Amino acid sequence: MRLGEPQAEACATRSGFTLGELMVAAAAREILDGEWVFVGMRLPLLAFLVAKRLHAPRAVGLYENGVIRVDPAPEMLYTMADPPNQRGATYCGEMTRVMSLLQQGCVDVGFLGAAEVDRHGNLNSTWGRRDGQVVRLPGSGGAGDIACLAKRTVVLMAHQPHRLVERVGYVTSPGYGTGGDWRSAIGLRAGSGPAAILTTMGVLRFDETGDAYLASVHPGVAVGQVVANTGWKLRVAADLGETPAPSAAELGVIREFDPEGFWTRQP
Amino acid sequence: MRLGEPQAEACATRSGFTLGELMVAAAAREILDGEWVFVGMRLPLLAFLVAKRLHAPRAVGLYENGVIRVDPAPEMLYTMADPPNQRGATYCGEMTRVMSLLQQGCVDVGFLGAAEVDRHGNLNSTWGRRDGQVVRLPGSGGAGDIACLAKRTVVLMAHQPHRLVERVGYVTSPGYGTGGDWRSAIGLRAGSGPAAILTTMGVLRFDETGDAYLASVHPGVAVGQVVANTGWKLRVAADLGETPAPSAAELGVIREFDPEGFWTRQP
Amino acid sequence: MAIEQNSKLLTMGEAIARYVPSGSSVLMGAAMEQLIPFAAGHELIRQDRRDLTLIGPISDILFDQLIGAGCVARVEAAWVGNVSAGVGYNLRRATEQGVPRPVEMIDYTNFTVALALHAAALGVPFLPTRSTLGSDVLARNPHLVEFRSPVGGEKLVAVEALAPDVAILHVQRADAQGNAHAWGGLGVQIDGARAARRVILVAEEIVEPEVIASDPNRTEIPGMLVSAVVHEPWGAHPSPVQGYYGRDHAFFHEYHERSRKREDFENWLREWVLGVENRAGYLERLGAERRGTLGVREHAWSAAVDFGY
Amino acid sequence: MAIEQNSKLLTMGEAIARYVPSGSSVLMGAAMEQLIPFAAGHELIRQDRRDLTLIGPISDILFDQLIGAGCVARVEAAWVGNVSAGVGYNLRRATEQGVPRPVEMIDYTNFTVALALHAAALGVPFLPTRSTLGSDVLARNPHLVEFRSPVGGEKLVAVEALAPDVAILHVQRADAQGNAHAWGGLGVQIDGARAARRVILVAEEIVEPEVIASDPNRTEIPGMLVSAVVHEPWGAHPSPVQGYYGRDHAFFHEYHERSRKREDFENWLREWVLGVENRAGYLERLGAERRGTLGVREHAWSAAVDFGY
Repeated sequence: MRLGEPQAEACATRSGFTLGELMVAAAAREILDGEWVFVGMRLPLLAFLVAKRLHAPRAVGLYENGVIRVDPAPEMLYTMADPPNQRGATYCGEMTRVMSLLQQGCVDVGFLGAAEVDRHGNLNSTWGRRDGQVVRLPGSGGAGDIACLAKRTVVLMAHQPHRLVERVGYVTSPGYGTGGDWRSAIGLRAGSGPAAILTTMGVLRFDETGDAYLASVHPGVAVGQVVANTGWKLRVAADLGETPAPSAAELGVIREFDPEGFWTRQP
Repeated sequence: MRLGEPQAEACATRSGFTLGELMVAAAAREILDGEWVFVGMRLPLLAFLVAKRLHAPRAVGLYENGVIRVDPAPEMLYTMADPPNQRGATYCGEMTRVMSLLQQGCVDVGFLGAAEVDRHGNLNSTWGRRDGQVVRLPGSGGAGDIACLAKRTVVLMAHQPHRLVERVGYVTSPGYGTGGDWRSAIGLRAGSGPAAILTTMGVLRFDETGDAYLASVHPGVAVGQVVANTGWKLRVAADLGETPAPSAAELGVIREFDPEGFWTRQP
Repeated sequence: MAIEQNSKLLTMGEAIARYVPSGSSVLMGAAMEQLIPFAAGHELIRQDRRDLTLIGPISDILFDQLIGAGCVARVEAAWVGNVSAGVGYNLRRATEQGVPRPVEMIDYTNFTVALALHAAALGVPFLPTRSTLGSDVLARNPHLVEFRSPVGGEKLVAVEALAPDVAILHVQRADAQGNAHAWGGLGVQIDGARAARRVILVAEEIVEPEVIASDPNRTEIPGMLVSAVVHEPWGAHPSPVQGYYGRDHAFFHEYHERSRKREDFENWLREWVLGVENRAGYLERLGAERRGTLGVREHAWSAAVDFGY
Repeated sequence: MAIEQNSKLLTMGEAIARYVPSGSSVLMGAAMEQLIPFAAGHELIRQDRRDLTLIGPISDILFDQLIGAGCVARVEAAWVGNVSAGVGYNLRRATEQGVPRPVEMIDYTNFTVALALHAAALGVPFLPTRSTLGSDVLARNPHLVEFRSPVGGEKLVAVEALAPDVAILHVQRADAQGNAHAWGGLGVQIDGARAARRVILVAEEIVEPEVIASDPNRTEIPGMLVSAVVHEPWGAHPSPVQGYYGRDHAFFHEYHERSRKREDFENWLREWVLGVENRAGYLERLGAERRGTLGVREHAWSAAVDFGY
């Protein structure tokens, strides 16, 4: 389980796609052909389907309940243990059999959500704080494992100033820690860590010190708006671009599998 | 694999049973009802069948290739992976699933063989020595695991002075080490260890210091003969008895499953 | 360890009464989002069990219900909430406000829960992992301890073995001795059966021993590990059981809405748990029509294998 | 890690030529006394591989043959011999007299071999055990290290992870991608497939992908881990393959007699390995009649399970 992801808002854009669809398409593009992917729940479930269909036909999906799929499930999934995800799977069985491939270092990319992320990509999905009160969140699920053990991770988040913070109050899923060579010093594999934070406003990436910067803004979003909604002084890439809109092909796959817009809140 | 057991000799006694049959019956009596038994190969395969049929109907057999049987195989077995031992089994699968029950401390009794045993019940089935030459033996198989992890073990051996030695040259399977509280000092469970050595001449048991003594002699065997064929000064129990001959019922089961006397060398 | 060859069949009420006293640590939801033993959880509530420790990777909404009913003193888990709908409101009330009672949280990740049970199943005091290094899960959970590997010297985390007093495991089919077949994603169910001191098995179907024995490679839960067998069709609803019924997504969303406020949850609990006598009563309330929409529409039988010789 | 969706089917000769160079460490006999990849071992001999490290719990007579053929520099195993007949004479000659060449023995127990592979499969540098404490197996094997548990402080043994260069695994059936079904006792085969850097799968039958996919809980070796698939019926003879053929006990006893003296073994090797071109030649020599006596006389099909919804 990797909840805490944005309930991607049903904000239809002028361009005929929803923000959720944009994020799914952006997530799909983070999957390269032939990669092993820890798929996770919600938007990434759809992103994996888009990638498999369009540009990564040889990608393999791994699900922590103990499922591996070369051929994706033929239907919309609400959870990874839904019967369509188990029938015709490449493997069904134990969590440990799947997690052990992750720990071996075989998994290229894993998707994560969280209630809070900080400038070094550390995630909190356990104990939050709102209006001075402690808030109990669902917890790690597999997120902490994926954050520690996958070659790279991609975070999906609603972009709000209380969620993108200078330093998370509790590290459920380590990113680049305090930056620099923190990951290898702490015992995690050198070269691993967050590759991107896909938010409802733009895409953040990381420099070589593990510090996040704004790499692209979504169509119709102003840079100042992103910076204002980030809880630390967010740097902006010199070559800042616009997040590419979902293509017709991407929208086609998304809408084929989620015609009701359950995950993308299609208006 | 727990080889190195005596190729029980085809010495028919005056009483109408072979030494092999006597040893199988004696081994069967070491199994109590309801116990979990690491069965091993050769004579114990038959001993388990005798026990199940006659006095331990609720015993469970565990086989290190990854098989568990509540109902014993319906046919004679040459190895634990013979098809009759896998069909209709309670469980078939991984060695680790079976060995983990052993390591949990669930297995009451395991049968072992070896090329050499010493007065503290330590076994050697790896590197022997004969006539001043090093002899390579097959190795531990699962014997070392069973010796370390079962609640108690029963050893089957040919009784020869070069096989029952003061101190084995290589400890493949630990017994009581150097005696006393050696097992718990070395990290093995207190109270575990060898219960008996069933030889071709008699039955040795252990006192509270882990030192072997002669508890019974087989029919027709003289005490002096046993002592003379033991490589250390063997103590004899004050209440030394005669190993009970196999009953008609025991012989019936043995001969039903091994009509050719493959394991018991029936004449 | 003795086995009992008489039937182990009990009603759910009998099994819970006999094997799950107040104060027990209980593994449930071991197979993740499918095979969740909701019927057993509801019986724990009806029998008013207190001070339970709940163990599991995730539990979907079952743990939230038990917490809301006041049965729980401690949770040792990776995730508690509502998988398809979001947070668990009873968890929040218990941890943030102590309503209906405070609950201690010992946070794991999915993999470290799995390894804690795997350690107990293997019979060792701990297992090593690289997961949780650098996290506050490691810093705050006393059962996760950083150490140096005796081989190679690298930093690792020791996950302490976790042996629940009882594992309550839902499976598709079993015989009366508890020899069980389960399929689909199994999460930590197999290690859970081996780690726990006792196993209560809940089965959709009770079949002849020959059916189970025809495929010993699928008998990952052998009856020798099982104390009680409960025949409880639809006992995992609203979670899915591959080959038997699908996930009742709407039920999870209804629960989400109806647990947001304490008073609404109390009504929900009366309606679905306290106000019915047993699972039969629950199913009657659920109705045949709703069950019909969840049933198998297209069978997909596995190819047989030959154990002949 | 990329997967290849084209067929992975190769002949045994191609698979050995491509994936098992001299000097490799090779896991074989992972399923204990059944499913032993004799056909692959014989091809290693014919292709004159040298300086191999053989890894396995036991191997029945396969390791003895490879040692006698001079292919082996090192054995990391728990047991080498002839399960139903006794010692391995080639092992004795190699270790006692250096004939045909010296072989280094790194002795394990069955469980510590299993844990070494399990550690590699889990992706950790070691796993703890209580086994081998107090033994000379522990004292002399550099991959077994005594240490104090970071949890509780008790004495334990660290079993170092062992990742073979290649695992050669015999199974009952697979598809052309290497998705495999195996049944019966599987020893360390599943962890072996996950521990090894490469897997060569040898299958009695190649079936349509739909047959394998109909039962994903039996697909413990998924094709993504497999480099080559070899279709080799009777490739495990004289060891048994549940549902396909029984154990040829006499063959093991004949080998025992014919390997007692070096010269007799050389004749045996010429007759059964060097003097035949491939497995087809071996089977021709074995004869249809002998195979007939080993075939399945009574089928015993597993009960199906339903993956439908």
